[in-house]
Amino acid sequence: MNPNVVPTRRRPASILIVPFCALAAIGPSLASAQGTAPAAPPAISAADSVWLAVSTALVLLMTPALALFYGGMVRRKNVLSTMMHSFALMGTVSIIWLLLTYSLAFGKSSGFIGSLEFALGNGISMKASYPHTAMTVPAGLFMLFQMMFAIITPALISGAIAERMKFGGYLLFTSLWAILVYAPVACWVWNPDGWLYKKGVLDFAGGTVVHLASGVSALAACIVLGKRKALEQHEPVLPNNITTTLLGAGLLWFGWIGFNAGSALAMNDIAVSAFLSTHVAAAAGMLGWMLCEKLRYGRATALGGASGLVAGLVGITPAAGFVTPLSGILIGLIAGVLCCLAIGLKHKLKFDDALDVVGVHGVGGAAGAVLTAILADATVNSAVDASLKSNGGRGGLIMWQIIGVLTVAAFAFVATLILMKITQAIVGVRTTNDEETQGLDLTLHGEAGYNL
Amino acid sequence: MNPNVVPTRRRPASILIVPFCALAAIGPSLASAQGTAPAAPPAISAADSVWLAVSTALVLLMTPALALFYGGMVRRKNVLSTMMHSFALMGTVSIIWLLLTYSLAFGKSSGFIGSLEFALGNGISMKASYPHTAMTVPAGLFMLFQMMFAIITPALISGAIAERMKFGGYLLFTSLWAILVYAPVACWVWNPDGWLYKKGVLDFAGGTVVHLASGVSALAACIVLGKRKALEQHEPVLPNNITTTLLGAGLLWFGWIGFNAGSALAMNDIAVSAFLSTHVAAAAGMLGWMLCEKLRYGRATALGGASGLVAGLVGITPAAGFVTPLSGILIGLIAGVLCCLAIGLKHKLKFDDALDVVGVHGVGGAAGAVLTAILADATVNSAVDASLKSNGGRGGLIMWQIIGVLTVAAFAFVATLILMKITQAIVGVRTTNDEETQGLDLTLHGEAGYNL
Amino acid sequence: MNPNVVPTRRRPASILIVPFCALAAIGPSLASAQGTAPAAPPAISAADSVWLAVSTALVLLMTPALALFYGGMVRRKNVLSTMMHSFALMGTVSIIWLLLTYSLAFGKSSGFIGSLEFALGNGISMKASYPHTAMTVPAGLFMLFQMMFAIITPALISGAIAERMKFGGYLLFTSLWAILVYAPVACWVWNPDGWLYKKGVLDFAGGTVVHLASGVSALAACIVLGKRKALEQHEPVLPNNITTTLLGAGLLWFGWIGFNAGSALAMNDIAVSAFLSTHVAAAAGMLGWMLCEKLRYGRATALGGASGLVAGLVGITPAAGFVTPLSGILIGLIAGVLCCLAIGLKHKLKFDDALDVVGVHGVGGAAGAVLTAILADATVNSAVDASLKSNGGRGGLIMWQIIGVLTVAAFAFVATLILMKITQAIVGVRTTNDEETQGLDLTLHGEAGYNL
Amino acid sequence: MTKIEAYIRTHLLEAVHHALDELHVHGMTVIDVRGMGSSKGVHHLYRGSEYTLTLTPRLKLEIVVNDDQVEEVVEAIRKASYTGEVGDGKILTVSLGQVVRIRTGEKGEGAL
Amino acid sequence: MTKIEAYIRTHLLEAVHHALDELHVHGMTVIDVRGMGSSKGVHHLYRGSEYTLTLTPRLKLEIVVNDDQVEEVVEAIRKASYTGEVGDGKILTVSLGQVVRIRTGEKGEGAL
Amino acid sequence: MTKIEAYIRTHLLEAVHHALDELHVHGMTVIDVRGMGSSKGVHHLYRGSEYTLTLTPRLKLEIVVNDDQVEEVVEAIRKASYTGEVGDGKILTVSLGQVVRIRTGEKGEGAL
Ligand SMILES: Nc1ncnc2c1ncn2[C@@H]1O[C@H](COP(=O)(O)OP(=O)(O)O)[C@@H](O)[C@H]1O
Ligand SMILES: Nc1ncnc2c1ncn2[C@@H]1O[C@H](COP(=O)(O)OP(=O)(O)O)[C@@H](O)[C@H]1O
Ligand SMILES: Nc1ncnc2c1ncn2[C@@H]1O[C@H](COP(=O)(O)OP(=O)(O)O)[C@@H](O)[C@H]1O
Repeated sequence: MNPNVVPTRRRPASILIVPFCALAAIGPSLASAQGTAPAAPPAISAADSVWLAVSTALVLLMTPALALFYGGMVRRKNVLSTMMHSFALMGTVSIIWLLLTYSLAFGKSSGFIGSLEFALGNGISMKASYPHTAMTVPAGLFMLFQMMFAIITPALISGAIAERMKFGGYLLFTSLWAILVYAPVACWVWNPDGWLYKKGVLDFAGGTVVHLASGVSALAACIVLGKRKALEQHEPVLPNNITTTLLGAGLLWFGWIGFNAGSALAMNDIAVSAFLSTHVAAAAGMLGWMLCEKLRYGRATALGGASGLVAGLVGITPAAGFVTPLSGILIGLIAGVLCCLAIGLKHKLKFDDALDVVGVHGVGGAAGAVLTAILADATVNSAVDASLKSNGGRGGLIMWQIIGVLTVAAFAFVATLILMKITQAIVGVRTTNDEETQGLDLTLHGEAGYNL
Repeated sequence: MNPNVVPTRRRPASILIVPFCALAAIGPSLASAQGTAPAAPPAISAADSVWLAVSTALVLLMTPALALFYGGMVRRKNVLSTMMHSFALMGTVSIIWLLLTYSLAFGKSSGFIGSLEFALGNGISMKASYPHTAMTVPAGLFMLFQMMFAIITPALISGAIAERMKFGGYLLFTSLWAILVYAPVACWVWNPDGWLYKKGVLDFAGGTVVHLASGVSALAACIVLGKRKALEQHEPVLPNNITTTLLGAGLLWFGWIGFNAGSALAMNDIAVSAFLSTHVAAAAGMLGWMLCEKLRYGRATALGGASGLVAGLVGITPAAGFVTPLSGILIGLIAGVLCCLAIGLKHKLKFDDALDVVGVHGVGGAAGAVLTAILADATVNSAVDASLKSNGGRGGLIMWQIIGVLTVAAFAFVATLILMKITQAIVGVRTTNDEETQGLDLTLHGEAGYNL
Repeated sequence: MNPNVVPTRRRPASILIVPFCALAAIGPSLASAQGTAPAAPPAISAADSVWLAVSTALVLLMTPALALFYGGMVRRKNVLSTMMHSFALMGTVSIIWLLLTYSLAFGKSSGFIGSLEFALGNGISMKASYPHTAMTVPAGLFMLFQMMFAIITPALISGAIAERMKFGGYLLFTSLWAILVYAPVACWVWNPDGWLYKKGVLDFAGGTVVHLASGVSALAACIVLGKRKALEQHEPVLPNNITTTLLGAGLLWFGWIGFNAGSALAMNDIAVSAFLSTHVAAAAGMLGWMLCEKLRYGRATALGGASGLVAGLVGITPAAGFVTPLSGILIGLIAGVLCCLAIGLKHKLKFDDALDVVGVHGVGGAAGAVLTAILADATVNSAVDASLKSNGGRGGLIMWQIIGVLTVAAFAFVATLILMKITQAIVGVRTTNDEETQGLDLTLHGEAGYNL
Repeated sequence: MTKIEAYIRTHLLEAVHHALDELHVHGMTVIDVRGMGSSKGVHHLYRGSEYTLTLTPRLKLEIVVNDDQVEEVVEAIRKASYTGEVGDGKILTVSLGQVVRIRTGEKGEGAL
Repeated sequence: MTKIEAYIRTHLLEAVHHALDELHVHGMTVIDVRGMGSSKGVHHLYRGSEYTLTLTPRLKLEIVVNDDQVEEVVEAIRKASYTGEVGDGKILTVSLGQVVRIRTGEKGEGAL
Repeated sequence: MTKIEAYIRTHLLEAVHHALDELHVHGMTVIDVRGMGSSKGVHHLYRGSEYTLTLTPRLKLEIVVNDDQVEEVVEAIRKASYTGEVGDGKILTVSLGQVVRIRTGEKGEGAL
């Protein structure tokens, strides 16, 4: 199958739709010329590069934002250890990505894992674009943008294992996960040679790669880790500082603009559509969750609002550049309500998903992926058209999207179980009862979050 | 009167001044051609679009920033309810704007209210520019940018009614306000068909539409709501966390760059001027307020510094793209000192404007609007020249600017009184004494902000 | 020596490398034409201007971020006074820079201090570029970008004098320092007429001008000021809120992208290289510091991680646009470990550098400057090539870089001693014992940071 | 000398303070506490997990007075901290051995 | 009437609470305190400066009971707050003068 | 057994701690309190609203000692927490019924 007609989240930015700047600069003639001759890579666009650089910075900010979002929800004695779970990965995964996993994800590939062509940062140009798909931005910038996704994805898992995991074990596990789970999944879905990518599976900004993968892995991780003592003893577990969580949620919303609209990899109509649908989905997600709380518990909470906007953002992530604004509202609303209900599962099924990663990112990510297949609109993004064709219509697309969800979920779940067991064997994963009661901040890090 | 010579805050970005990118790309010839033939809309500029997208993200961040700014100033028992007042509007107003109020504000208009041409998001192109004025950015992006203004404006009011308003009543009131007050005022001042706009009233980024309207409405709202019990009983009302307020102020300053410089709707000399005058006005506002405190109370406070920089930003908002840097310093200084004195009014006039929305946004907005007419400089922005001409000189401009201020103030005040009364009748506006003493966080939302 | 071949951190952005947008727009022909005829200033690029405007906003945010980073580390009774030290300079230095010091730093110069050509903001164009070097951005924007550096540099010093300096004395000292230390040093290193600049000294984004100068000045300042009573009485000095410090660190990382990648003054391969090396250096710095702690104290701390990422960013600042990603990792790692060890000096040498400005910015800045000379790579930035040539090879470059470090350090140290003494004589520098024990927030500002 | 201890509602501190002023009692120490008793406690809701915290915020007042003042002070506190709703709290008296004023070393009555 | 005061480990509050319930003792006031005693204290590490804080977080419980209940309540608290590790804390009893219930003005036993 | 209670200035804790060490008194409980007395209170200024908070931060110390130690301990605390400025605080003694060490069940003197 000719890669040039493979539907992608990337091509629209570069070929099917001609960047404005090129338009303004070179005029329709050459523009259409590009449209017809994708062989010749399009020129690097400074404007598109600026947009991607800004988006990269925005996604970079999301990991500290996640640290705040999670940090506010745990008990005060674990606030720093929880925040460290996010910050530390900005250290480890950044290095791992540059040296190895970028190549495993985006290097020339058989479809399952990338080659080592870019290992140690080799052959990543700061001037020319990524060689395997047509883009209007330098490869080095594309690699940086993708790096930020690679950082936050394992960090999302940390919410599930909060308040009871050894720091060393956490670092080892997340490093293994970044290499053996994230890189392959990113390759399948986003590498132009990826097998799911070739099936025309649609994932605009990471509903499957980021949210579903982390959400399912979170389930596996907290099953291996077991419940916190406090839960067994039915002690109340109160969030230490919800204002911190609200701040985190606000910064996540801000950063998510880069996450989704930046995934157009150019400043064009796709980017604008993604921005708009992302924003209204977050809005609808917040309202959906608060409504759900109001009906179930008689009151809407601030924590619920913050959780709902994140749920909406999770839901829209795979769909952002493929759907109309009204579909964005619908997706956000569904995600908000669904996740509000889904977080109840852990009580029924008795697993200790401390900060509801499974309920929000697992369920929200899966729902978003399926809704993308249902609502993706060719008038918004011609890639949808190509994807529908190559899958023989809507039914086929939905089916393949579901297959994508199931494969990624199954792989992430099993792989995480194994990696957690390996970590357990090597350095251990669970803190002692004493550490847990005294709090991880003082016992693992020798610090108190607050000395007020 | 020929709209093509109407002075506007928008045209400079698109016609009178040719975007750099176009310049660099197409050269002076076509550029001046554009200048003479506005009939043909200028090409979309990727660079201008990137700038507006970034600015939109920055203004988006201002509402969470406001939540922090306000949240730190209330008593700890109301911190979440206060923050919710800002966050919740990111949910409600975003949806309302897309479905209805964008069209009411920017749809084809008789001058007082826009048509429904864009209702439900219809006819908002992600590729082509806004049809009724020449712009170099896609209409969808312009709509998103304006959405952020529509969100934060009613959120500003929440500072006045803090610590004693029912959440349901707040949501109903702000929704009505967004439709029946914000949309019309935005139409008058910013819609190319708006009656004040046609009079050449200058409001670069919202001194009248955003700050004056919200500040005056805040007065009406807190009059209807009445005083907090704590004030009647002369209990001390201490801000729970000024570090949170400082963080909010810092993020507001950051976001305000997008608010003002982004209002050039392009990256050009107007945008740079707006950025510069905005920044120095914030600086001067901070110094002005702190100086005022030092002289009156013998000490400058951190809360005063934070309040002063916001006052400076409020003052410069209508003037940003029209004045020289030195005028920016002057406006900021005046706004800082003036607002520092104005917040005393509430004690004299005995209304309970909890977080000084009237003193800062009402007074600062009005002062800024008038100072804009006095200091607007044609060498900075040729739109000023046109505006002076169409008003028969400086005197006329000042007069019309004052008329603009008075009309908007009168309308916002009366309309808010009515909407608050309606809300009172339907769902009620004031919490019970018990809720007020226990705190709204626990009684309305079932949460405590801090469990430290 | 012909300025056109002088290696600069600026030229690559504008001449040696042709901005993408120009490329895309005007094609190679004119591009190379520019390369050969620098006499004709390159056209302003909208895309480059957007990148610089965004970078300016990012650097603007770094000062509030610093307020949080420092604020969290002091005792609760001094949190506001510490945060004010950063915020207040956003007021004073912004005005001073526009009116005076920009001209002293970047005006036509004999090599040691700039002329008054731009004083009072005169002759700073919002349309045309800075006259003395070829740039593709408006002079007004360049001035704003540089302003943010001028603000944060003295603010960095405040960490050393925290918890015991008079507010009035602080404002006077920092104002004098901004004029008499920052402006000259910036002129030497960054003004195209600067004597160090002409020697080909490499400082991409301020390792010498910002970090070394502030770090050394911090030492002089805290020597004059003396130790806090708490240290003499061996009371434990506990950070009041490390979550605030982590938030600050996260925002600093985010803002530093603008600081370093923005210093390319255009969106091109230099900017992308700078972005990448900056990011991985921060990552490596965090890991380096935590490793150092783990080995020395048996545990890695959150505060250590936050300190380490800042150390890595300090180390990479002079090198960002000159080195490969792998060198970036190396520099970050070295800076992280080195600073972790260097902060012990104050205990040995018995000076009270409250928040380790000397250990992190002084030592890290010096190390970064030297490492830049060692690792600068001509394949990354052709300016390095020119610099090596003009210095007769690597050895000469390293020697001149060390000379630069020593001169700046000596000047900053002596000048700061004098300015602190002058301040002491005029308004005094040290607070009373009573103010120190009660806390500066209540005694100097009449506020409490927290009323929880 | 006697120490009067009272557990009261947080928002009634000002009122008690005022009542004591009228008796010219100017010395008092206030402690933030959490208390339970006949009242039901407060509901918290975090992501669907509902907790009823039986311990609710209260203030503990400690007031050292001369024995002859005990009656009037106890009565004044009772009046000022009374609402009639469940949760008003208790007042206790503890008789003290000695009382010393740090600044002067005065003992007994002189220490107040 | 007697006031029982106990210094206990923070995480054992729930257990003591439970033990009191079984004795139908529903009134208690809890105070966040820091305590030192035989236990060594906790190490803090901030940028290379190590501190050993001898004062560690503890809870102080205050429970007013009728004299006949003192023994069983003290015993119940002791059992519930026992771990056997150094740092378990102490239980004290203080005999009270009078006890008044603010809501009703009842004195003595009726006040509980 | 006796419980010594002292209201002192927050920054003098270290000094008192040190003084107690010298008497080999290692058990103490510290409580953050707010107190008022002869001292004027502290001025707060928020956006032009000035408040004088009569209640200022203090520490309450509770130290259980054997009766024979009371005098020296009270004196040691007094010396260590003395500044001579208004606001130094008070020291009280309360005689206890029984004292139990939770870890061992020891009663009386053995409990310390
Ligand atoms: N037996 C007790 N011991 C210690 N404190 C008590 C006791 N009973 C009540 N309190 C304190 O008094 C407060 C109010 O008591 P509660 O019984 O709820 O009110 P009421 O006296 O109106 O029935 C409680 O929150 C607690 O702090
Ligand atoms: N003499 C004392 N006076 C007041 N409080 C004490 C005294 N001794 C112990 N405490 C309190 O009891 C807690 C535990 O006491 P500690 O002596 O450490 O345990 P243990 O009784 O098992 O030896 C301390 O943290 C402190 O709060
Ligand atoms: N009568 C009292 N009852 C309870 N606490 C008191 C009393 N008098 C003083 N205190 C406590 O002692 C502290 C200092 O007392 P104060 O009278 O201000 O100092 P001085 O004893 O030097 O006059 C107060 O802040 C308060 O905590």
